[in-house]
Amino acid sequence: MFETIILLLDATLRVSTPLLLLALAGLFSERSGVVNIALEGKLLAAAFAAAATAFATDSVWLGMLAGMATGVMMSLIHGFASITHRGDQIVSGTAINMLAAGLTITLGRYWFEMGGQTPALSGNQRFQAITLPLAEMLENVPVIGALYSKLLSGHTLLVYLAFAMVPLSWWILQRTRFGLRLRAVGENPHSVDTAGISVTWLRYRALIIAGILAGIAGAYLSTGHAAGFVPNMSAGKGFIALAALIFGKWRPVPVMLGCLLFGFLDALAVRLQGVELPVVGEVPVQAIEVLPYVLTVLLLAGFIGKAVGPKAVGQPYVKSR
Amino acid sequence: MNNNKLPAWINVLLLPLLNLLMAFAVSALVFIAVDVNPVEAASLMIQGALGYQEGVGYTLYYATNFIFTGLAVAVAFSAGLFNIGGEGQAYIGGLGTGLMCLALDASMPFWVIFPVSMLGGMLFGALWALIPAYLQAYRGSHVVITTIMFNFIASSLMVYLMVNVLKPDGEMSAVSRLIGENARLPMMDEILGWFGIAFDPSPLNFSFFIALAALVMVWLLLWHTRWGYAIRALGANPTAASYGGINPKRLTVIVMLISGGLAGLLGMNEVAGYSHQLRLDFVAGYGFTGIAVALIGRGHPIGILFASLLFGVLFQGGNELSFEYPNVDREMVEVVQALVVLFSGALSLMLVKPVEKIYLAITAAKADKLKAQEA
Amino acid sequence: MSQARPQSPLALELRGIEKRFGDVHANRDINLQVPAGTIHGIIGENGAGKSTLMNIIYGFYEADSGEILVEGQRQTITSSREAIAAGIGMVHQHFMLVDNFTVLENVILGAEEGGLLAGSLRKARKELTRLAEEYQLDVPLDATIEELPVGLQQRVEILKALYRGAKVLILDEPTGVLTPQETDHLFRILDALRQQGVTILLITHKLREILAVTDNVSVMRQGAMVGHVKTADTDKEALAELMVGRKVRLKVEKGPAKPGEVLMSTRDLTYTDDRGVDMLKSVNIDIRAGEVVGIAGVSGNGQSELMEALAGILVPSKGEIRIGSHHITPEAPSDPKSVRAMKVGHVPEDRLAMGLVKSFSAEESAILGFHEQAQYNGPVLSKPKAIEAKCRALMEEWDVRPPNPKLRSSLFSGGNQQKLIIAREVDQNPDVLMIGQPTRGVDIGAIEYIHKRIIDMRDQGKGVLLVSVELDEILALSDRIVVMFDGNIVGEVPADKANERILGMMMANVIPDELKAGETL
Amino acid sequence: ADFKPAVAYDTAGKHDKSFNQAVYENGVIAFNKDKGVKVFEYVPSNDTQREQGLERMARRGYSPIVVVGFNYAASLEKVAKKYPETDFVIIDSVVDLPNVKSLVFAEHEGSFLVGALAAMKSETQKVGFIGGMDIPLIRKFACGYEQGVKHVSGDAEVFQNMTGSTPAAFADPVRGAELAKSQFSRGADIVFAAAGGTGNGVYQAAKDEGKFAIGVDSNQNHLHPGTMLTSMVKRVGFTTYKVFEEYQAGNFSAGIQANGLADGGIEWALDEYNRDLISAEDEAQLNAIAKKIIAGEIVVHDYMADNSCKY
Ligand SMILES: Nc1ncnc2c1ncn2[C@@H]1O[C@H](COP(=O)(O)OP(=O)(O)OP(=O)(O)O)[C@@H](O)[C@H]1O
Ligand SMILES: Nc1ncnc2c1ncn2[C@@H]1O[C@H](COP(=O)(O)OP(=O)(O)OP(=O)(O)O)[C@@H](O)[C@H]1O
Ligand SMILES: [Mg+2]
Ligand SMILES: [Mg+2]
Repeated sequence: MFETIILLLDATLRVSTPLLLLALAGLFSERSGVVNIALEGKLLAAAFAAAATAFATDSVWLGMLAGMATGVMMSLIHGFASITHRGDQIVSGTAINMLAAGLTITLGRYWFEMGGQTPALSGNQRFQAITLPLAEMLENVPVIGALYSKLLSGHTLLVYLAFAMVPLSWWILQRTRFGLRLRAVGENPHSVDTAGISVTWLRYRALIIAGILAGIAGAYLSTGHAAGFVPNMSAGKGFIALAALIFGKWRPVPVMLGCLLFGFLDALAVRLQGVELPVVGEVPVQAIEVLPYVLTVLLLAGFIGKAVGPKAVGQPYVKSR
Repeated sequence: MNNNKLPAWINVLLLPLLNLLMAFAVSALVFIAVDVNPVEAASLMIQGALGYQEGVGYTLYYATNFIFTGLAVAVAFSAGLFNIGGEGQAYIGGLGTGLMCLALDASMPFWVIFPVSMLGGMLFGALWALIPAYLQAYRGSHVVITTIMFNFIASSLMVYLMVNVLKPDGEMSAVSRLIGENARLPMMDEILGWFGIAFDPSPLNFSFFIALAALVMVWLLLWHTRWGYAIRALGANPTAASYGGINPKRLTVIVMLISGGLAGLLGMNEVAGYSHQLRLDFVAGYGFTGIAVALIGRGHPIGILFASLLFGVLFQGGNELSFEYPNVDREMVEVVQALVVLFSGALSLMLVKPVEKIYLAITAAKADKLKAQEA
Repeated sequence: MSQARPQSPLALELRGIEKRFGDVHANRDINLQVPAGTIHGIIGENGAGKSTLMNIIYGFYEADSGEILVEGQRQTITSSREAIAAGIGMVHQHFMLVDNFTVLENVILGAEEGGLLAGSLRKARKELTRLAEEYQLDVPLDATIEELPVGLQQRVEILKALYRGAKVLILDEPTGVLTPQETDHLFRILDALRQQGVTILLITHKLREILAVTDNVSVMRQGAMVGHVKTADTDKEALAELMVGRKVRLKVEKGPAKPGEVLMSTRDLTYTDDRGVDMLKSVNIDIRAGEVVGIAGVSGNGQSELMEALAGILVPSKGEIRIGSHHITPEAPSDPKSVRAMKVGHVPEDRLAMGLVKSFSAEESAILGFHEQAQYNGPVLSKPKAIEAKCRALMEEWDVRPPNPKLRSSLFSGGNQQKLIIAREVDQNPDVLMIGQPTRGVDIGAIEYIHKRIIDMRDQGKGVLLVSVELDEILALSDRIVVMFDGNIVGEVPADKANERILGMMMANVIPDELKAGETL
Repeated sequence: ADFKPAVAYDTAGKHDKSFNQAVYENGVIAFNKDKGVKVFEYVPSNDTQREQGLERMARRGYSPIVVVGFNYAASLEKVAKKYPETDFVIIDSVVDLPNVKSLVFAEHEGSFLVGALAAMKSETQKVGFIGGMDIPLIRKFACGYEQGVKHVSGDAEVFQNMTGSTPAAFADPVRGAELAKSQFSRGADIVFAAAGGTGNGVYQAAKDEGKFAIGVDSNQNHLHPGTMLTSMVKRVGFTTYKVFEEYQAGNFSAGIQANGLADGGIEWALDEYNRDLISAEDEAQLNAIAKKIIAGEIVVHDYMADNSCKY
């Protein structure tokens, strides 16, 4: 039993990682006042770019760079429409999601002629699992050994990076000048503007950070977790991340907990497919799959706590008022 | 989007057309990038979509879907609500239509099943919009987020129902049984046949007329009834609307129900009209295309009709293209669609200022000339 | 009009400032000289262009042309950053604070030193403690803005400017939201700042305040500067005349009122807003047939909430409203539609936010609230001809220009929008007409016409409830005047006993001696 | 009808390294190379496009039209009725119409063989099965595999997981990898994936963890030499090729054609990539079992016969 739980949690960490990176991406952009329903598209595009580049250059690092660059590019399109030209943030986000879904397959098919997939990646083209120091030595220590060497050790670098991003994001938001301004611009952009700070540039920077994080998430998906890109491999993760962002009320640590919860549900759902449980019988996997969405709706409805986003989120900034 | 300094024809026709042109220009670059000659592709698409009867049939069949989902988005939008859940509402609406057909086809004649399945579709679609609507109106959660969530919930629910409930024993794909002949809508070739007009068979069916009727009804509703007045007032100025005795909460719910009901009509075309069975994913993104359609059509039924035709051409032409070019697939059309949403929706304000400048410069030059002539 | 060159050095000088917003010429060839260490008042009617000018000085808007000189140096100020660097600070009409930040965070926003906050916060805390002592500007530094009353929020804004080393401080209508005591405190602060050599630009509508604290006054009208005077050399009447370009003191011809039965009344009416603040506290008021009841008060003391509660827009949290035979209580609340059905007309205070829908055509705005009436509707479809005919008739009767029912509501001027709204409400022949700020931003001809129609309503035996920030208007039209302060009714004065002094005292929650005798209370 | 061959793949596309790819490489490409006849190909991008694609091919006079996968059954039934002059071939499903040939395979027999091999090779005596979409066809693989394992080693444990209940379950390598990892962590050292594209994730996970995997449909041994123990080859490509050949010669017949071990429609793959992994005695034992199955001495239960796995 203990073993099973450890393994489930182990899978949870792997599955939560892209959610976490994405949710933090969403956190930066939404705290700056830009709704980010484009996370899904950014993830997908970055995953494709990372896998394609890793394959072409035989370097997972170049792949990740390409993923980040793609995430940033998507963010810049997002910003160009919704910051510079004050377009609707939801509409531009939807456009980016569609663009990513179409373009990845179109280009993938053209380049690799494999129905939109990239070739399978191996060796240097992928992030390999890292064994933490002492993991092998501690393996047989009861409880702690399993926790350390089975659960914490043996993930790819990006998993650790994603979790390290949580305190870092918190620190940036709460302890730095940039963070203060970022939070302010999402609450009351007029206050930022009258303080002589450019609302536009601040929001662009937030979106660029979001692009970088979404890019890493994409790289993780196609070169860390999986070994190559398959069409639509984002499979709604962008929206689950959005749900986790709301669930965590736009704060890094609760957002992480949200991602872990949703990741856990996913890991659980995978393992429960077609399995008869004692007492309850076979739980429809769909019922577990929808839990993140249902929980988020309940939260939004104020039935479990209350989620109130940054005040200025979703509104293009116009000077006069 | 409207600019007071520009005459209506620029606002309503020229600017949307320019936005569309930009989207097409960028799309052409993508075509070139994958070694497809965009001019050739365009002509092939138009030929495939409009060049022969069956192609026209397919184009209008797709357009039927877009009219439903486009209207759904537009009606909600005129009340200031961004219903991004057309996808889920259409899915559940189609379920409603399908269930009615499956339940009644053994015992009832067409003239009973037809209205019941149509109402069933609208009702199910409306119900799927009800919870997000209620939460927006009474609990302050944002309809954009909740409808996104409800799209996913719909999709999981449908998988469950299709796999565990509706799939006949021994069937491997997750599809329901076929509905009886008496539950199917007449195909267009049959209908035209009654009038002695020959038309090649295509998926185009009676739903097209339902869609046209929906366009007229929505137009009447929004611009020629007191309820439409209330809806538009709510969208344009909620404070003034509530001052004017309009209950914003109740109206929000009602508008979302109408919107969901319109999306739910998609089932008439897909289930009762074309595939004659419930299948997984029959909505196939039409709900999202509805956003693009409503944006280009500027929320007006006439605009939506033209935008739906445009997307019908893109979809059918795109299929044709994927048949001819190994490099091209339906995703190519999705790219075009994305660019249209980007330029016509998110970047719709980009060209206003430049166009205004040019227009004012031209009128000023004209005025100068007139003055010079007078002098 | 030119300004005599003052003796002391200039802190700020403007030369030929021009600004247009599309068709609106908000600032026309503005010249202004502000001597250092003085308080300079700027007055003008709503929409005269005061805020626009201040925003240009603060770099928030960029002037189309013109020059700004700070301490004799020409400065290019194209952003707030440059204005701040030039030593200009501004307290906006609407505060520019982040509600869920602490005072300290708000103060350092944009003035942080280095990439990390800790140092800036420490330094700011020290500096603010010093400033607070020096200028009596105490604020709890670690409280969040949303916890603070407006008066304190304003101090935060002032602190923000001082922290940035402002030598020129602009205050845009700082007293509109303040109680008289808070206003007094503010003026003491301003005085202290002046002593320290800070130059202050003060925008206000209140002539009394101008006379009380400023050294010089400039007057704006329709985007232009129409006068610069030394405060010591002028008086209220002269300023008012400059402001509106005519002799003030409206005379409204009216006979004595013949009050009849009570048409609308409230008993212990209490309204608590979303934040849990009681905006109305046990208000009792009666409106009788054939009288005009005026409500005076500093804006924000519950007048708006009273009207909206009576109109059914706000649901009272305690007490009762009676309209004719109807009783409206928190348990049996009403709504705007039902209140209209009880023959109550309502002209809201803010015509653009509430009175009409800007994107609607005039004819559509002209039926707002009555769009469900049988005269405009068939069984299903509406009757466009009937709607157009009604709008045309109203436009003709009230001289709304241009008389085009198809024109978008936003394309009419403020006065014409207002006429259309009042016409709509009066046309329904209500028993009670509630009317807020009837002549805000309306030209003289229209003011006179509107005033005449209000008196006509009264003389036809209707009850009129009038809310206005213009004491002149209240005094000219009302038969009884009720004064509100902090959600309470301070007292009531018959029109023939009222004057500005009495009302002014009551608006500050002071009962004048002559009323204490108790004849009306 | 004239010989104008066409193939409609499933949505996974012709490069799924598995089922569709087998048709593509061993059917379409090989036929083209050998006979110089170009085969028209079509890949729908979603379920709703199947019907439109079939209709269009029929209208353009293609015949025979080979449709790959049971997902086509519903669409084919409609289109084949509409175009009685056109001949169709469906793989993996039965459509009972006079112009449709249904190719079905004895997957249970092949699965039995690879199950037996897994049991011989497993050190932990725990082996895994990962299916794609949870449907009777995939259960058929699972059931045969389980029987094969038990045949060799009655005590061995077989873990079974399905990836999902929609066609997407055949194209989800990430989930496949997760499932494989969970089975490895429970002690399995060999997994057999009957999951289309999802299998790629399974094989990758096996390689990452240093375990064995068994491929399916195509010969997938080359994907990860040293990791791929063998592949349960369903020779759909070869069979497609044969159908084309027959059609060209003018002897096409509708009806059900079953392919199994006996006729070479099903086999287990042994090539240079897994030669080193299979000992001579294992090979001999496996071939012996195969012979017994062909001879009917071992009866492998077909799950789809009674929708249960009781043997
Ligand atoms: N951003 C803007 N866009 C368009 N018009 C504007 C803008 N800001 C101000 N105006 C217009 O410029 C004119 C001057 O406005 P301004 O706010 O300066 O007046 P004000 O004197 O401050 O009035 P108030 O006393 O009501 O505050 C008005 O007609 C106003 O409508
Ligand atoms: N913010 C604005 N944007 C666009 N047009 C405006 C704006 N403000 C005013 N206008 C237009 O400018 C014109 C003049 O408006 P304004 O309110 O200044 O008139 P006015 O002379 O004050 O008339 P009135 O005395 O009736 O209020 C009107 O046609 C009005 O529609
Ligand atoms: Mg102002
Ligand atoms: Mg005006």
